[in-house]
Order: sequence, then C-alpha cells, then structure tokens
Amino acid sequence: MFINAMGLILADHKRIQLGELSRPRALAAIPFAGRYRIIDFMLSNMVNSGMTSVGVIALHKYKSLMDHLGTGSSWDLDRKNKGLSLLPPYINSVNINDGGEIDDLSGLLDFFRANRRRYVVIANSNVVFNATFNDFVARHEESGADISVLYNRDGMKYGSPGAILGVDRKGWVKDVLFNPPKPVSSRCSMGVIIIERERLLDLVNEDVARGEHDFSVENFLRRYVELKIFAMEYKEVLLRINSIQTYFSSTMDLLDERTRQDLFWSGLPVFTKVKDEAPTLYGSKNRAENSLISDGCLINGAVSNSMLFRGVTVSAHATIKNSIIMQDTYISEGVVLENVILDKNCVIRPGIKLVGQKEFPVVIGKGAIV
Amino acid sequence: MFINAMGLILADHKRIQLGELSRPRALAAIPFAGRYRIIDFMLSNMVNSGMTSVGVIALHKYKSLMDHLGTGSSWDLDRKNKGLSLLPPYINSVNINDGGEIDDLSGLLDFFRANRRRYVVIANSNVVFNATFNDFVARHEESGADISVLYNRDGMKYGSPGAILGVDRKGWVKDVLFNPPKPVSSRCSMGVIIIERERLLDLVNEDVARGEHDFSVENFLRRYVELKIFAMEYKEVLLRINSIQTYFSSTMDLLDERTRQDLFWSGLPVFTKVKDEAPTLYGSKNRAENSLISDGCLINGAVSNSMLFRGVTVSAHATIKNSIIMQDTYISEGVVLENVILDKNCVIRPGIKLVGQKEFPVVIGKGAIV
Amino acid sequence: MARTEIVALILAGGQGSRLGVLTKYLAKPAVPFGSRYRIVDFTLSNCSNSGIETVGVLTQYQPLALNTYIGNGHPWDLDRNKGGTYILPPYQKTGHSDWYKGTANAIYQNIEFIEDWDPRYVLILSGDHIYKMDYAKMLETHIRQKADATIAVLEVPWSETSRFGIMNTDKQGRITTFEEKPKQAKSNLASMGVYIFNWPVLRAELSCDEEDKDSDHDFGKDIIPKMLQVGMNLQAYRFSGYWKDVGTISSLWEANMDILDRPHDINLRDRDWRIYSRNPVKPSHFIADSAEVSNSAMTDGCNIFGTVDHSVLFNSVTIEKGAVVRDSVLMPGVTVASGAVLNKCIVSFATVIGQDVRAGADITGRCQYTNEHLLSGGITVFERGLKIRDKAVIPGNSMVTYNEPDEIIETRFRV
Amino acid sequence: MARTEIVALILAGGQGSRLGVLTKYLAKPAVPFGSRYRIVDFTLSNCSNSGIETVGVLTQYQPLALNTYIGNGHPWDLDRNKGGTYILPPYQKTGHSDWYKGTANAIYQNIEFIEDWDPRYVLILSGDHIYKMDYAKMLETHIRQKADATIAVLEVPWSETSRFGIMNTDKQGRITTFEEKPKQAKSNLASMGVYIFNWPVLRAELSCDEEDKDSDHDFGKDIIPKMLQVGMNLQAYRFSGYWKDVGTISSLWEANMDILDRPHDINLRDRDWRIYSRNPVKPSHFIADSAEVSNSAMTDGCNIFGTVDHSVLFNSVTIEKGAVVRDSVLMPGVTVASGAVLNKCIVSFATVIGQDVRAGADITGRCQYTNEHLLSGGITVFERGLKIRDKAVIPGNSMVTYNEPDEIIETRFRV
Repeated sequence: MFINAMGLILADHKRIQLGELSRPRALAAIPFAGRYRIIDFMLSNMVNSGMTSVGVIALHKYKSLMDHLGTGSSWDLDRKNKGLSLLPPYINSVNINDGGEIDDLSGLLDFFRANRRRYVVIANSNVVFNATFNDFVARHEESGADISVLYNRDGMKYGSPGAILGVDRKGWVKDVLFNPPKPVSSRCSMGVIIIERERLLDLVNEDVARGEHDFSVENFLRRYVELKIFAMEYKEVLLRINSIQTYFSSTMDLLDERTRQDLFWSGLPVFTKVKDEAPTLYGSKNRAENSLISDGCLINGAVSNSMLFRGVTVSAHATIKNSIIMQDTYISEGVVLENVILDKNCVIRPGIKLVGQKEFPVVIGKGAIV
Repeated sequence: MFINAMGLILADHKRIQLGELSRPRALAAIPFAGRYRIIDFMLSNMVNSGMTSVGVIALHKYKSLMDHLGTGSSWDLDRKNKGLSLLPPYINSVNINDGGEIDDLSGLLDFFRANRRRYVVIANSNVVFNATFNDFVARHEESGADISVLYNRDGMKYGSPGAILGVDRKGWVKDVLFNPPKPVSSRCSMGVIIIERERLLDLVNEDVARGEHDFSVENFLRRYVELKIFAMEYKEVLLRINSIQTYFSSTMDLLDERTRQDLFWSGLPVFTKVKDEAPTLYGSKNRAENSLISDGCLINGAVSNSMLFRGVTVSAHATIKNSIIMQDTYISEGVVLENVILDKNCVIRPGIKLVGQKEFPVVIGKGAIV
Repeated sequence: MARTEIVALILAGGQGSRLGVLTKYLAKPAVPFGSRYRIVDFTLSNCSNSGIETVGVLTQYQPLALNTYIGNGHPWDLDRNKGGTYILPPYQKTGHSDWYKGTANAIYQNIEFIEDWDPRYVLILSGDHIYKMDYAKMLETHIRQKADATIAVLEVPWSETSRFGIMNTDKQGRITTFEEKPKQAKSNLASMGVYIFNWPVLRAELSCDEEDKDSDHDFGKDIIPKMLQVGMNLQAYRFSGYWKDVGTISSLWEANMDILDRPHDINLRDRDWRIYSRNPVKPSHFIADSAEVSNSAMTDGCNIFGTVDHSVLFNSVTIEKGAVVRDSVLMPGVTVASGAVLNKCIVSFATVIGQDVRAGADITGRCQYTNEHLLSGGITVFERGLKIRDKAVIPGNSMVTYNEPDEIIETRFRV
Repeated sequence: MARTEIVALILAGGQGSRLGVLTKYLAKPAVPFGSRYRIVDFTLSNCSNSGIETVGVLTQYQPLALNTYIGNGHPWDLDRNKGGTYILPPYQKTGHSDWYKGTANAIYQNIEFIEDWDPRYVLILSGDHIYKMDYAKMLETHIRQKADATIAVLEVPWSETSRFGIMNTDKQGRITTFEEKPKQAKSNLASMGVYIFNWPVLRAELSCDEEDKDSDHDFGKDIIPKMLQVGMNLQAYRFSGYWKDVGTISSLWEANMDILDRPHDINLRDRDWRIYSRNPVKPSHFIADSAEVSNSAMTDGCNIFGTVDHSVLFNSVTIEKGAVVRDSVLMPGVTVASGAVLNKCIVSFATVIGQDVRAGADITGRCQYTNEHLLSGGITVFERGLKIRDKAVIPGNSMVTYNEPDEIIETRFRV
C-alpha cells in the first residue's frame, strides 16, 4: 500500500511507429487486447503497486490519450491533488505560430516538485505485463544504485530488440547496445527504470542547462559509465509491441491459456476506461471459437482465432479468421477476413474479402469504409 | 435544472493583456477577488444554470489553468463523460518543431460532436458577474435569432469598451463598432453569446473550409448583416477586466457593499478550487479595516482598503493600503505598500516601501523577492 | 440553482422474500440482472440520464451489499459534491427509533434528509423494476398540468388488472379514482409505482398520515386515496415501453430471457440512454475451440469451453468442456463443471456445479429442496457460494440452500 | 494490492450527551471545531494523509448530518472507486436486528463489511479526538513488532491518570497490564483509543466476546484485557503531540481556544499534513472600517463590523457594528446584532443574538437555562436556529434551548 514512489509513463517512443494504428494517436493510446489501450497495463501496474501519483508525458497526437484518461477515475487516480497528470508540451509564448518555443521539461520539473515521493518509476508504454513494482523498488533501495533497470531474456526473440544489456555477476550494467545486429546477451531492457526523485531532478536540470530536451529511458541507460545502473530480471509473461508485426503476434499470444492467465487472472486487475456497453449477444447461427470477445458485440457469423473489441457487429455468413477487429466496427453479411487488423469505426461492406499474411497482416485505418 | 445548453469559455483574448499578471498565465487564470481565478465566475454561472458540459479553449500558457481546473471536481464537473474539457491546441504532427501544424478548431468540433446539447453559450473570460443563463436561453429560443448577445450599458464608462452595439427597437443588432473613438451607443457587448449547436457547427466548418482559424465572439458579432443577432440587456453588477487599471479598480469595487452582495450573496455560489488552508489568524496588535481577507492569512500589521488572497502573511508594523496581495506572499516587518499589486509567492523584505498611484498601481510579478 | 429542483428517493427496503435464497444476503435491488447489471442499475441510470443528481436509497434489510455496490455513485455519474447518492437506513433519533413501517413511513422518516435539499419536487421510485424512463419529461408534464402529484401509468392487459393499482382518469389525464387490485377494473392503466409530488404537499400528507393510527403508511393504499378524496389534482403520466416488476423468481427469469428473445424491447444497446453498472474489471470473455454458444448473452471474464444455449451469463462464469447450460441464468463467478447439464436454472454468485450434475426443468420428481410455494415451471435456484456434489441430480422447482452437507451440497464457502 | 491492506473504522455512534444542545441534531463527530472544521475532519484527514483509503464510519445516533457532511468523501480525497467512505448504521438482518451495544459490538455487527475488503489489518478510531497522527508509521511499528494488536498511547500528567485507560509496558514497549481509570496508576501512558489489530485475531476475539453474556462489548473493558490475559503480543505505540478529547463543553471550548493561544501545537498551517474539510463556498471575509479584530481566528464569508477578541468564528458569521464578542466560539451563520455583548459563549448554527443582548461569563446569577451539570466556568451555550430577544440578559453556565418563546428566546427557525 504505502509505496514511496510515483510513476511516469512516456506515451510516445521516437523509434516505434505502428503504421496506420499510430496515425491518429500516440503509441500509448493504441487499442490493445479487446478492451484496453496499451497504456492501461503500465498504469494498472503502477496503481496496483499503490502509487497515487502518475504522470504521462505526451508529445503529440495526445487527444485520444486525453479522452481515454479523462479525470483518471477509471484507475482511481482522480485525486484531490491530481493523481494523474497528463503532461503535454507547454507552449509558453503568446502564439506558437509567432515563434513560440515548446518547453517539455519545465512542465516535468513542476510535476516532480509538486509530487513528493522518494522514487520515480519511469516506463515506456510499449511493454505489456502485469506486476507490481513494490519488490523492485525495495531491491533498488538495497542495491545503492543510481538507477535500476528491468529486463527480461527476450533479447534473442525479436529482430529489433531495443537496448541489450551487458551485466556483471553482481547485476551491474557494464554495457548497453542499442539494436545491435548480433545481440551479445539475451538481457533486453524493458524500458522501465527506477530512480530517486531528487537524483532525477538533478539529472533533468543538468539536461535543461545543456539545452538537451530529449527525455527518454534510453538516454538514462546510455549513461551507464558515469551512473551506477543495476539490472533486475523480470521472469513472467511480457509482450513487447515494437511494430505492426509484434502488435499482431502479441494479440495472438493472448489466445494462449498461460499468457492470458498471467496477464489477466493473477489477481491484479487491469483497469481501463469503462464504456457501459450492453452484454454481447450471440445469435442462433453463429460459430465462434478460440477467440476473445468484448462487451457490446453482436455475433451472428463465424469468428475464429480472433480478437473482437467492444461493440463489434458480425453479421450472418461473415467469416473472421486470425484477425483483430477494433471498437464499433461493422462487418456486413458474407464478408471474409483473414489476418486483418481493422481499426475503430470501420465498415466492411457485404461480400468484401480481405486476406493478409500472418507476418504481413492487412491493416485498415480508423473509420474506413471498405 | 434541465437546461439544454452547454458552455464554452475562451480563456484568452487577443486584445487583452494584463502586463506582469498575464506573463505566466492565460487571462482566465489570473487570480481575482481573493480566492478565485477570473474564470471561476463564468464557470460558476454555467454550472449554476445547470450545465454539465463546459469546454475551455486555451491557446497558450495553459499550465496554471490546467492546474486550477484539475478534474473539474470543484465545479462538480468531474463527470463520467467529461463535464469539463480543456481544449488546448492539438498538435497533430509528430513533432511541432518539424513544422507540425496546430489545429485549434478540429478539437473544438470533436467537443461539439461529443456533447449533444441544443444550445451553446460562448463566453469571453474577462467579464465578472453572477447570474444564470436559463432565462437568456429561453428568450433566445423565443426570439428566433441565429445568435443572441448579452450587453450592458457600460459603453460610456471605459475608454476602450470593446464592441459597441447598435440595436433597433425590437432588439436586433444593426451595427457593431469595435473600440470606436466616440461611442454611438452605451450598449456594450459582454462577450457572451448564445447559438444553436448545429448552427455553430455549420459556421465553424465553414471557417475551417476557408482556412480561417481564429475563433472569437467578436468574429461572430462581425457577421451581423448575414446573421440575425438579438441583443439582451444584463442589468445587474458587472465588472470588466480589460487592463491592469480595470483589474485594480474592479477589485476595489468589491469593497463596495452592493457589488459584494450582488456578486457573492445573491444565492448563487461562486465555486473555485478548494485549497484547504487553515483559518486566518489575527494577532493582538493588528489593525485591519475595510478589507477582504482570505483563509490562511496571518495578520499582524495594518491592512486597509485592500484585498488579501489566501495564505498571505502580514508581519507586525507593516502597512498595506489600497493594495492587492496574492496567494502566499510574505510581507515582512515595517513594509509600506500603497496602490500595489503583488502576484503570488512574492517576498517583500523588511522596511521596503512601494507606493503607486490609483491609476498606475505598482505591479510586482510572481515569485519576486523585493 | 442554489436549491435542488428535484430529489429522487428509491424505496429499496423490502425484504424481497419472494425471491427466496437470491435475497438471503442481498437487498432485492442488488440482485444481478441481464448479464451485466443489478436490478437497481435501471432506476439509478434513469435518474442519471434524466439529469437528477440527488438520490436517496431507502434501505432497511441487508443494505450492506447495496451500500458497497453503489459506493461513491461514480458508475452512474452520481458522485456529486452537491447531491449524489445517499444510503438511508432507519436511524436513532433523540429518545426513539423506528424501523420503516411502510412506503410512506419510510419517506416520512427521511423528511429531514429531503428538507436539507430544499426541493420543489420529490420523485418516489421503486428499486425493483426493469424499465427505461425519462423522469425529466414526466416532470415537465407535472409542471405543465400544475399537478399536486403525477403518477406514471402503463396499459396492462385487461386480464391482469386485478394484480395492479388501477387509475381511472378523465379525458385530460386527471385521475378521478384509484382502485388497488380491483376485481372489476374500469380502466387498464396500472400504477408503475413512480410518483412525482410537490414537496410541500407531500410533506403535509406524510405528517398527516403519520398521525393516522389506522393507516398502513403506504403510498398506494393511503396517501394517494386521501389526496384524491380531498380533490387534489393528481395526473396520470402515460408510459409506453418495456416495464417489468421482477419481484418473483419467475418474473426475474422471464425478464432475463426477454433480453435474449426481445432484445429491442428494453434495448440495452441504446447509446442515448445507457444503463450504467459497476464494472467488474475483467478481460474480454473467451470462447474456446470446444465451445458452442447460441442465443445467449454474456460479458467480461467468462470462459466458455462447453455448450451454452439461450442463457444469460454474468461476468467470470466458467463453463467447462462438455457441460451444457440451457435456458439458465448464471450469476457472477459461477462454474459449471464438465459433464453437468443445467436446464432453467438460476445459479447465484460463485456457486460451483460439480461434474455430471443434472439439474433443472427436465428432471422430474421432488427432493428436500423442492419449493412449489416460490417456484414453478421447473425453474431451479441455487444459493450463492455452494459446491454442488459431482453427479448430484436435482429436480426442477428446487431452491437449493445450505443447511448442512448432504447428497446434493458438498460444502459452502464465503463469497 | 488486490486485497486491502488496512481498513479504518471510526466509532461515531455515541450520543455525545455531555455536549448538550450541540449534539441535539448532530452526531458528535459532526460538531464544528476550529473555525473551518468538524471534529471528524481530523480523523478523516489523518486517514487520508496516512494513505488509508477504506474508511467505515459507524453511526447510530443522528447520522444524517454526518452522512451529508461526509457525502462522497471528496474533500478528504476518499471518494475512491475501490474503497472510500461508508456510513455504517446498524441494519436489519434476516430474522433479527440490533442497535450497537458497545464499541466491540459495533465492530462485530460490521464483520461482513470488513470481510468484503479482506484486510490484513484493521484500524479502530474514535470520531471525537483532535490530533494529527500518521497511522502508516504506527502500522509499520505494528508489523515490525509482530504484534497481535498495537495501541497508541500518550503520556498524560500523573494527576490525570485516573481519567484514562493506563498501559503498563515492559522496556520493549510490550503491554503487560492494562488498567481502566486506575486510582493508583503505575504508569502515565494513556490509551488514545487508537488500535491496530491483525484482522483474523480481532475477528476471533469479537466473535468470542459476543458470546460472553457478562461482557459490555467494549474494547477497553473487555477485548484488550482478554487478549492480555491469554498472553497475546500487544504493543504500545507512543504518540507525542497535541491530542484532545473534546467530549465535554469545557474541553471543546478549551480546544478551540488552543487554536488561538497555542497555534503551533496542533499547527493547522502544516502543508505536509493538511486538515481537510468540506468547503462552505463563501467569499473572503470582510473586515469593515468599524471593526476591531484581535487574537481571533475566522474564515470565509464572515462580515465583521464590530469587535471580536480572542474568539473563533466559523464561516458566514456576521458581527454587527457595536457588538462585542470575547472568548467565544460562533458556529456557521451566527449573527450578533449591534450592541450585543458575548463572553465565553458557544453559539450553534445560524442563531441570531438580538440587539443589546448580554450573555456569558461576566453575567452572574441563574435563569431557566442554567445547567451546572454540563457547564462550568461561565461558558454559555446556545442551540442552533434560535432568535434571541433584543436586550435579553443570560447569565453564565446557561444552556439555551428551545421549548417555547419566553423572555430570552423570541422564536426558532429551521437551519
């Protein structure tokens, strides 16, 4: 309960773009796992750790993120003293078009000054797992490190793995390689670090003084020579979303019993914005199997190995296979979909056939009428 | 209760700058009347009218406005469906410094689409009064006008009166003059208009199509030839804040019994962010008279004809006359202030003397140590 | 708007004893309904959607679950700083204390609460009806007709008039006479138990009624007839649309089946009039390879490996492979183990139906749980938190409730 | 954190009869204190500042004002979706119903509520003490000492030990014996009525105590002695700082004066431990030309035209020109008309003191309202909602309460 730490989530990541899905929104706001946005998992981890103060740095396209987060009440973060702070770039001059400057870091400094917790957990929003940070913060405290970083052994699994860590026997980071062509280790940073707030303030102030405005987890890791960085392994289920391919395969992983159990049924709830949809209704001639289906759907066709978000309509004689169908999308009669990702509010007209490949799913952007 | 209208407050005004007070914040966020920000009056008017959906357009320096508004709970606007929406400029490209564009109006259109009320009350934030809009909306409905505008008879009172309305016998606007050298009428627009939401959407869409991005009450009034604009008089107490001078004189007006009664004791509460300060303590040798004093102050000196915000300390042998002292400012022993405006968090060191003139008060910016 | 225009009061104090074990630990308004909801969600959502922000819930019997379910009122947007939801049980005053004695007495005991809001109008509601209604429109009519009270009515089949309070009205909708459960009705306009009163009028009537030793202190039996007697202007407000009193096991079962068979009647998918509920915070439901689901409703957290037909499943229900569930209502957390077959069963919270159990309408005969007083048509009801023994056979019209372990119940656990 | 670590329960059920007319319409925790607060604000703010988010308030007597004051819990940041504040009056269970019989029985009757949160620890608090305390630190000690229960204690003057429950401890702080109001105390460590229990331990003790026909069902008298008797590990947690039980008129008056005379002791200006309260939504207070204010505390909405010395004024108090108020406590909305002189008076909500009234400690003699049972030292108390006749003279030690109009009271009105 009484964790002496606050959270900071980076809603965007310079190196990660999910094509059509990224077009209208920040990475953190991309819908995932039927009822959620990607950020819900990290936010829930923080809230489940007992944090009552979380900041979200959003640099652009933050409108859907703002709409999603609202007052923070879905995460019980609608606190008197602003439990959830969206930190957009502050425009400090009278008119941006008259040459005003955008000052990301001064807003961030205010946030750290107003919320006095001893530690800060800083996290990228592209990793999906379900855990609390309490033990990690305690271990960080014991270690005496400047920064602790979480990693898992995914290093060999993905083509573009991010930051690979060289770690000595005692757990100290001795080397950091970004996207190496041939990984030297399987230890792959999760993009989650723990640091003392006062220490962080010093580092950020230094950056500001240097005219450096780029705040990222990776920039901290780069400083492994001057700072003592301790590495801690995370051993449970973890999904990394780095690309359309990993977005698609991570979704399909959720159909696996073990992954689903670990992410959703370990006893720590994953909170998201409540939508008050009706229950899902199954008609008399539907055929649904091996699929995750959210509230508010109408299922009259065949759905297999797929993920349906809230409010999807599947008309009779439609067939959906290995696909991801986002909120309020309408699938007309006789449609055939295979290896497809449909964003929100699409309409697929009668008889349309869309077939992609597992490695190259067809992606249709928000609101398309096909 | 069941008013079929939503509110929209313009936090900034191109033509209104309050010098040092405007430097760190939007016009709407300037502290006023001891416990409030200027916007609190308009927001309270809307909430007291029964509105449960209010948007605030902020174009720049919106950080203190965001902090002040928080989740909207102080105005009971922390609704499930976002009672209070801050509408900052949305940055739609990846990086504003890479030539992204700021798109004010598309966010506004989304707001109007998501909140379905029949009418919209659009208001500038520089007028302070205490009233509900229920009767005005009813009269607008009866009039058959495209737009209704509120005015009062202040036209002769101020040097720079804003929009002077020429009105025919039936109440239709026939002429609009902006800052005329010699007012043709005493009817001065309050910068508050009522319009049907659908009509507004059409007008804004038109503007967008024309590449016009300037959204203001004055731009609507300018169209009095093509649109039917109905004028309605407001007869109660109204303060206009157009300049440092009017800010100062409006504050002094509050010491007048009638003004205070009308603005604060007419039965309609003025809501503001709750600060949970301690009660104000008066020492044994203070001398306070004809002043408005907020919670959390310590009064040990002489205070007359002044307005003290929350958490002000007045040390022994200090003398404050005809002045406005904002939140958490510290007045040391032996200080003499006359016709002074001190912004938040100032420290006035022992023995300092600051004397301005009624028409030209000395203004000291936020956080200054004098 | 310094004063509150209208305060709603939901009568949720009844024991709901006709729902048997379903209300053993819960007040009736807290009973689950329609896959995602509790009965009271409909009334609370109607208030919220009508713009009513001050709602008192008068409880007496087992208020705890209702209290924690309603909580801060946030799911219904009723967590207001001014207004919001209040649980109002009877309380101790200086010198005396009373349980609520009737619907009118319950309101009488809360006069102080109502006065605190200084309302013009008071809306009296019942917490056990399923319907969608805009009370703001009813209030508009009430104001326009300059009524002392307005009563919502709906047309019922002439054959059923003897079960309702029937209003006889003149052509303008003014109520001329009121008959409680008449044998020979003159009209088929039945009271829905939804009343708007001018508060000063109601306050006077309640005080007067409280003095009357012969009164049952009931709105239908006492308050309304007295007001008609003295010639007050009582208006009937006609409602058309889905409305169901879910006060009995069979009406509760039927109303659940209506969601499947007549989805457009109550229309839960209407986005302009959402029915809000407290969210269970569970992931999307999972339909396995082995599952067959038809004509059914379900919600988050379900895991379906078996066969579900024409049933209503609440959150986190697990149907194991080979289990078959038909015409049933399974409340949150219920597990049906492999090989079990349920027909027309209502299973309360978290109960585990063991392997190869056979229960419900298709099993004839009697057992120690047979209860033909409350049950008919083969409906079979299970209390919450039971583990039903593998292979148990339970005939229809049974109300399975824990006493001690026996050949049907293996054990019980805390829910 | 799926389970709740700790649940706080505030005992707010007592009638507070020693506060006389101040608790005629209010439970004691709802009585105003210290210019901006109600008594319960201190306990609620302590919970909120300690990070405790689930708080049950056990009420019985006049809960309504407390219920509406606490409302959605927002002012204390306790309007949580999980957790938050719950008003817990006694309720009707199947077959029986009971009022709370003692502090332990009150908790016993709410076992179901507590179980719903599945806590490891339960914090038992009293709703009528003025103090600032970090319960999280107390919990840390409790956990570190592996205690079954931890009791907060503070040193009291040896001369006052006979008024308290006194703990005798060994050097490690473990409680060896407990004496309720001992004549010859062996220690001056008094219980503050703040307990942390391991929930499973307390649950067992409560059930056991409930069976005991000879028990008074009280924590101090029954539960704690029994736990010591069977050798459980009970720890004393030392508190130092301002603490005051405001259970009597004179202690309430003194505690108010402490705000003026010892402002650093309770320190309401501590921004790291704010005391929250429900805001009255009034403008800044106004001090007129004619006013003289010294050694006093006041808050929003006051309008001062007269003389105020060494007094505590709540929101929206009006002191007319020529009126003099000394050593007094004026609750929200009180008006003192011109020429009136008050000394050592406590005036409840909205009461109007007429012109030229003289009342309080400097007036000797007796009147029909003299009450030396509850009052001493000249303190004079006025019920809420009275209009005191112009020129009335009211001697000290009077408790002015409405019965019928007389030479002192002109009329009364609804507050």
